Amino acid sequence: MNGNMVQALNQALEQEMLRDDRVVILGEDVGVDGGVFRVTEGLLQTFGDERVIDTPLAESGIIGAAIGMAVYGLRPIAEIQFMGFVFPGFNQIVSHAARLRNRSRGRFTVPIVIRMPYGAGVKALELHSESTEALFCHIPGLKVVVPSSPFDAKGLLVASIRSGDPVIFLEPKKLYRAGRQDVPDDDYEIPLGTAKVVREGEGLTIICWGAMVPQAQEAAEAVEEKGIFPEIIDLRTLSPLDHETIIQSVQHTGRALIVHEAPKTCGLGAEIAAQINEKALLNLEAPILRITGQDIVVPLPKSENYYYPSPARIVRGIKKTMEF
Amino acid sequence: MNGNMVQALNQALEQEMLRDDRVVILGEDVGVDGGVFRVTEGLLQTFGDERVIDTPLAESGIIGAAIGMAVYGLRPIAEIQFMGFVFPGFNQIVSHAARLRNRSRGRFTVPIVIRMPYGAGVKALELHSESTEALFCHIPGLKVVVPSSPFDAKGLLVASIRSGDPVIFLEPKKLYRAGRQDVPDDDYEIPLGTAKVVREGEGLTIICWGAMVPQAQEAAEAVEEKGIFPEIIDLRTLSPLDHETIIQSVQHTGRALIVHEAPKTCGLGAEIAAQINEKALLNLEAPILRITGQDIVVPLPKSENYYYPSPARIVRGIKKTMEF
Amino acid sequence: MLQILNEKGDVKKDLEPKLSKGDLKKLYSFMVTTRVADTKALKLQRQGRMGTFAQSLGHEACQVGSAYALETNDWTVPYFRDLGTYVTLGFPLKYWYLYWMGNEEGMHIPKEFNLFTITVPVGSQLPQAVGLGLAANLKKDRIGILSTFSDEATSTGDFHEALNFAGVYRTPNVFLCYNNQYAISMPRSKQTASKTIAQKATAYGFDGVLVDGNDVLAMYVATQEALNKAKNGDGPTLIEAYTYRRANHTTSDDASKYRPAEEVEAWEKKDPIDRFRIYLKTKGLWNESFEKQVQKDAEEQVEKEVRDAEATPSPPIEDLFSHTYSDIPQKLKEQMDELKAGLNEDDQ
Amino acid sequence: MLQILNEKGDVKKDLEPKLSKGDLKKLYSFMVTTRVADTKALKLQRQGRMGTFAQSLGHEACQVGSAYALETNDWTVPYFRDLGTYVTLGFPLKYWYLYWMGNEEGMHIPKEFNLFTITVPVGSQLPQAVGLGLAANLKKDRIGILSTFSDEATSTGDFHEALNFAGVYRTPNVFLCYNNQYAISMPRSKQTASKTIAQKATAYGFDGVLVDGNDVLAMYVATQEALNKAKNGDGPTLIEAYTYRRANHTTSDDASKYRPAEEVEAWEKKDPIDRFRIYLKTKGLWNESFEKQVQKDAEEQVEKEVRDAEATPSPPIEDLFSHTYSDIPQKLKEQMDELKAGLNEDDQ
Ligand SMILES: Cc1ncc(C[n+]2csc(CCOP(=O)(O)OP(=O)(O)O)c2C)c(N)n1
Ligand SMILES: Cc1ncc(C[n+]2csc(CCOP(=O)(O)OP(=O)(O)O)c2C)c(N)n1
Ligand SMILES: [Mg+2]
Ligand SMILES: [Mg+2]
Repeated sequence: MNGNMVQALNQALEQEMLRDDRVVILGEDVGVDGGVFRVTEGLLQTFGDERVIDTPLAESGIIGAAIGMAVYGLRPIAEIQFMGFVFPGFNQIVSHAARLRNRSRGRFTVPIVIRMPYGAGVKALELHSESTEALFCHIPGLKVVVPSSPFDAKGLLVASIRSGDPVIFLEPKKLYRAGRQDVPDDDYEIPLGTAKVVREGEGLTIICWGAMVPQAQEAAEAVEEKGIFPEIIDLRTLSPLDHETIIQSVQHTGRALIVHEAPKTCGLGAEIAAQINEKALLNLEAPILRITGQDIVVPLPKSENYYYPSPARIVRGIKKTMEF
Repeated sequence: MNGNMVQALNQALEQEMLRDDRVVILGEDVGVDGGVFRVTEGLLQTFGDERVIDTPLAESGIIGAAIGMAVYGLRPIAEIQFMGFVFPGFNQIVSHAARLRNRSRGRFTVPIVIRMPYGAGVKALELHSESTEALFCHIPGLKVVVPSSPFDAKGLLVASIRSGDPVIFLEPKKLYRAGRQDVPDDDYEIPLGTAKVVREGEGLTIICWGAMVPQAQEAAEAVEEKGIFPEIIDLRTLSPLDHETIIQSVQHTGRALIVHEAPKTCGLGAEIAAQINEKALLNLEAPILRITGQDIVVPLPKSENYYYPSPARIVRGIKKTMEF
Repeated sequence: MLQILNEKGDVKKDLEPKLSKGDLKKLYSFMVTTRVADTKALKLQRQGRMGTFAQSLGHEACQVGSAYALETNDWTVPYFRDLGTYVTLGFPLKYWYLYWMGNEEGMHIPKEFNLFTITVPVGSQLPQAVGLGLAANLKKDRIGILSTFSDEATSTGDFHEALNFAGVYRTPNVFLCYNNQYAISMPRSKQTASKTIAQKATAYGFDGVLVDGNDVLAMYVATQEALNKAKNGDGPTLIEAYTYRRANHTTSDDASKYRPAEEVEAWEKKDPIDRFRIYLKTKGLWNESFEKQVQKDAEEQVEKEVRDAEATPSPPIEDLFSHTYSDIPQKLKEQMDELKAGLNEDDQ
Repeated sequence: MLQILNEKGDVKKDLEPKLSKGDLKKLYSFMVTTRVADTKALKLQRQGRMGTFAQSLGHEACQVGSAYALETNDWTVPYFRDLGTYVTLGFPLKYWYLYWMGNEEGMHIPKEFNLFTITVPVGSQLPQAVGLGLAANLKKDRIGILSTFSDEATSTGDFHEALNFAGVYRTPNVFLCYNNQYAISMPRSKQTASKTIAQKATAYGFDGVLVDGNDVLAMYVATQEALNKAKNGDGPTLIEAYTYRRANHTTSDDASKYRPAEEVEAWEKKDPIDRFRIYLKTKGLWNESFEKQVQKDAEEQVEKEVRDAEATPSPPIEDLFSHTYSDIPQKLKEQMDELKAGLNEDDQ
C-alpha cells in the first residue's frame, strides 16, 4: 500500500485483529464513527461490536476495562481521543496497568496498547495539542512509542500490540496525513526499544521523535550550506530508551541537540541530556542544548507557532552548539 | 515551640487560619480524625466544619472543589492522604489548577495548596511510598515545594498558602517525627524558589531534597575521614528551581551528585543534570551522577531498603564521582 | 417531563410563568440572536475565518431559558456548547468569537460576569462548580450556581464525585444537563442504561427533574425553581433538558455518518424558536415587523462583534508568558527572551 | 432489607436456602477460621511480626456468605479487607500473611484461583472487574464476577464509570458493597446523601438490593441470585451488605477518636457468627464438641500458614527487577547490577 499514517495504522489494526482474535478495540467513537481521526475506520463493520467497542466518555473506565480484559487474556487497544484527555484515566495507567505484572509476580500481565493522537501544530483547541510523554516515561512498567512515518507507524503498532507490556502509543497528529509512503502489506514489526539514525552526519547529533523529526530534517538541510551536517536520531521508542544508539552517535559527533515539543522542564530531553552527560562527558565539545516548547500551556492556534519548535529555532540551536 | 515536623505544620495551618479567614482545609479524615498523620489535629475544633471539611473519598472531587473555592476567593488547602492517591485527581491539577490563571487571562487564580505525605522508608503498604514530584515539575503553572526540617516546613507552608499559585506541597513522612527543632512561634515565610546550602564544602555538590537531605548529610559525614567535604544543597522548592544556587555551587566545586528517591528515569535529577550540563559544562571534572530509586515500583517493606537510597549508596556515588 | 409549551405552541395555562411582555420579547430575541450568531460562526468557519467550534443549533431554548433565570450574583459554569447562555448573560460576543478564532484575547472574562471559563475536558468543571457552592455557603452568600453540560458528561467520574459532594454539603448548585441525544457519534441510549438522566439524582439524595429542553418557558421555570431552592438552602437539583443536537458535533464532524437524516428532520419540527413564536403570536406579542426588528438587531449586533473580533490582534508575546504564575519565574523570562531574540533574527 | 436469620438466630422459613448439612457446617467453619486468622494477624502485628493491615472482624458473614456462592470458573475481585473471602475460596493463607508482612512473596496468586490482586486505591478495581466481564461476554464464557468494596468506594469516580459501563454492556458483574458504616473516620451518613447505597443502581439501569450483611444465609442467597442472573445474561447487580466495621480501620488507626464505644457494642450484639451458631443449634448441627473441633482445626490451619509464612525468606533481588516488564531492559539490568555490587561492597 502507498498511504499516509492513518491508513498505515488502520491496516496494522485490521491485520492484527484478523491474525489474533484476542485483539479488541475500545474507546470513544471508535466504532460507528471510525474514530475522530478515522484510524479505526471500517473495523466495526468487519469485526462487530464485541471487538470494536464504542464506549461512553470515561477515560478511567476505558483504561480500567482494558486492563481487566487483558487480565482475562485479551489484547485490548484503547483509544484516547486526544492525549490531553488521558488524565482522568492516569490513575488506571500508573497505579494498575504499569504495576499489575509486578503486583501479581507475573501472574497477571497487561498487554494493552493505549493509542492517542498527541502534539501541536494543527491549530487545535486547548488541551488538543499536548505532548506529555515524559510523564509516562517516568513510570516503571510502561513502554512509550512514537512513530514518525507511515512505515514505522505500522511496524511499531504491530510490535506494540504483540508486546507483553502496556504500551503508550503516541500518534503525532500533525503527521497523520502529512505524506504518503510505501507501506508493505505484509506483516512486519519494528522492535520496541530501537532508535533509528534517519540521517547520518558529523559534528552534531540531533535527537528527536514524532512530529519533530521532519522539523529537524528541515533544519539539517538548512544548515548544509554552512557546512554543517548533523546526524539525526529518531528515537521511535521513548521508554525504554535506546541508550546505545544515542551514546554511540554522540561519542562520534561530540555534540548533541535534543528537540521536543513538550515543555522544557523535566521533559524527556532532560533525561537524554543527563545520560549523555553521564556516559559521554569526555566526548562533549559543547553543552547539550534542548530546543523545546516553553514552560507554558500550548497557546491557542493564532499564537501556537511561538510555542512550536520551528526549523528556524532548531537552526539557531544548531548554530549555538556548533559555535560554542 | 520545640517540635517535630507534624507540629510545625500544624502550627503553620492554625496560625494562617487565624490570620486569614479565607484559608480552609478539606480532605479525607482531616476533621474529626485530625488527619491520618495528625497534621490537622485540633483544627476542626477551633475553626468548625465549614473551614475544616471532612470529605468523601474522591480525589478529583476534593481538588476540583478546592479549585472552585479558590476561584470564589478562598485559599483552600487540600490534603491528599498519601501521594500515591493523587492520581485520581491528576486531571484537576494538570488541566485546571495549573491552567486557570492562563485560561482566564488572570481573571481567575488558583491559590490552593495540595498537601501530601510522600516518600518511602517507613515500611508502608503499596502505593503509600511514592515520590512522583517530577510529574508535577513538568507541568507549567504549578509550584512544587518540599521541606526537610520542622523549621523549613512551617516557613515553606506559610509561603505556599500565601502564594498566588497552586502549590504541590510534599511532606516527607519519614521526617514527620524524625526530630525536633526550635520553630519560632512568630509568623515567618521561607520564600518559594530559594534553595539552601545546608552544608558548605568543596570538590563536590550534592543536590537533594526532603527525606534525602539527612541521608546525604550522613553520607557527607562518612566521607570526611577520606578528606572529602561535599557541599549539600537542599532544594526546598522543586519548581521553579533555584538554578542560580545550583549552578554557582557546581561552578565552585566542579562536581555534582544528585540524590532522589523517585525512580531514576525522567526524575527531577535528570532536569538538574541537564541544566548543569548546559550552564556549567566547562566546570565539570566528572560526570554528574544520580543516586536514585531504581526504575521499579517501591517494593513492599521487607525489600524496601534495596530501593531506598542509603547513605552507603550515596557514599559509593561520592567516591565514584571523586575518583573519575 | 415538564412541558409548558408543546410542539404546536399550545400553552399549559396553569404552569405558565408570570413573565412581563418585555421579558417574553427578550427571551425571543435572545434565542434569535443565538441562532444568528451561531449561523454566522458557521459561515466564518467555512470561510477559514474561525476554527473548529461546536454549534448550538437547537439548544436555544435550554440555553436561553435557563440563563434567563439567573440573577446578577449567581454564577454560571458553562461548557463548550453554550452560545445562548453567553447571549442571555449579555456577555460581549466579541470574546466568544475571538476564543473560537484561536485568539488568546478571547480568554478574557470581564470582571462584571460571574462566569467561569470554558472547560474542555468533559465533566471536569462540575467539581469546581461545587467548590463555588461550598465557598458561597461558607461566606453565607445567597446565590445559586448554574452549571451546564450535556448527556455524555454524566458518564464521567467527575460528574459523580461532584454531585455526591453537592448532596452531602447541600451546596446551592443547579446541574443542568442538555440531553441532546448524542455525544459525537454515541447515542444517548448507549451511554447509560439509566432510563432517564434525571433519575441519576436518586444516587445523590436530591431531586432530578426532566424538562422539555425545547420549551423555553419550561426551561425558565424549572431553572428558576431550582435556583430558588438552592438559595433557600434546600440543596442542589439535577435538571435534564430533553433536546437534540441538530448540527454536527463540531465543524470537524460529519453526523451523517452515524445518524439518519429523518431523525434530524423530526427534531427540526420541534424547533424551540418556532414554538415560542406561535406562543408570542397567540399572546399578540409577535408580528412581522417585530420579527424583522429582532432579526435586524441580532444581525447588527453579531456583525459588530465579529468586526471587533477580527480587528483584535493576537496578544503580544509577553502575554503568553505572564499568566502562568503570579510572577514570571527566571526560566520563563529566559525562554521568552530567547523566543524574541530568535524572532528578531528571523526577521532580519 | 433481605434478612433470613435475624439477630436472635430466628429463620424466615420461606427464604431459607436449600443447603446441605455439610454446606452449613462449612459456612460456620469458614467464618470461625476467618475470625481466628484475623485475631492471629492482630496479635502478630502487635508483636511486630506483621505490618499494618485491615481487620475483617464483623465482616465474616458478608465475606464468607458471598464467596460461598462462587463457582470454580467465577472470578473474584477483592479489596483490602476481605480475609473471609480468601478463606472461603481456599486460598493459601500463607500468601495473605506474607503480603501483610511486607514480603513480596505474598504477591503470588496461584494459577488455580480466579482471584484478582489486592487493589490499594479505593474503587479503582471496579472498572477492571467490568473489563473481566466484557471479556467473558466476548468469549461467551458463562461466568460471574464478584467484586467487593466498602461504602466509601461508592464516592469515587471509578465506581460510577464502572457501574455505568456494566449497565450499558450488561456485563456479568456482581458489585458487592460491604456497607460497614465507616470509611476510616467518616461515617456512612456523611459520605453520601443517598438514603441507601443499593438505590445508587437506579442511575445505571440495573437492580440494587439491600441485604443484612451479618446474615450469612441472606448474603449467600443474594449473591447466588445475582451471580445466576449474571450468568443468564440478565446483567449486573449491586448488593449492599449492611454491616459494621467493628475493629479500627487498620492497625494504625484509633477508632475511639471518632465513634462512641456504645455504637461498637451495639453491633457486637449482632455478631454474625453467634447468630449462625444459634441457627445451627436449632437445626441440631451444633454442639460443644463440634465447636471445639472447628476452633481447633481453624487454629491449626492458621498456625501452620503463619509458620510457613514466617519461614519464607524475602525473594532474591532479581525478583524485584524481573516483573516490571516482560523482559528486563538494559537500564534495569544496570541498576540491578549496581545494587548487587554495592551490597557486596558493603558486606566487605
Ligand atoms: C475528558 C474528555 N474526553 C474526551 C473529550 C472529547 N470530546 C469532546 S466533546 C465529546 C462528546 C461530548 O458529548 P456531550 O457531553 O453529550 O456533549 P455534546 O457534544 O452533546 O454537547 C468528546 C468525546 C473531551 N473533551 N474530554
Ligand atoms: C484513592 C484512595 N484514596 C485514599 C485512600 C486511603 N484510604 C484507605 S482506606 C480508606 C477508607 C476506605 O473506606 P471504605 O471504602 O468504606 O472501606 P473500609 O475501610 O470501610 O473497609 C482511605 C481513605 C486510598 N486507599 N485510596
Ligand atoms: Mg450530548
Ligand atoms: Mg467502609
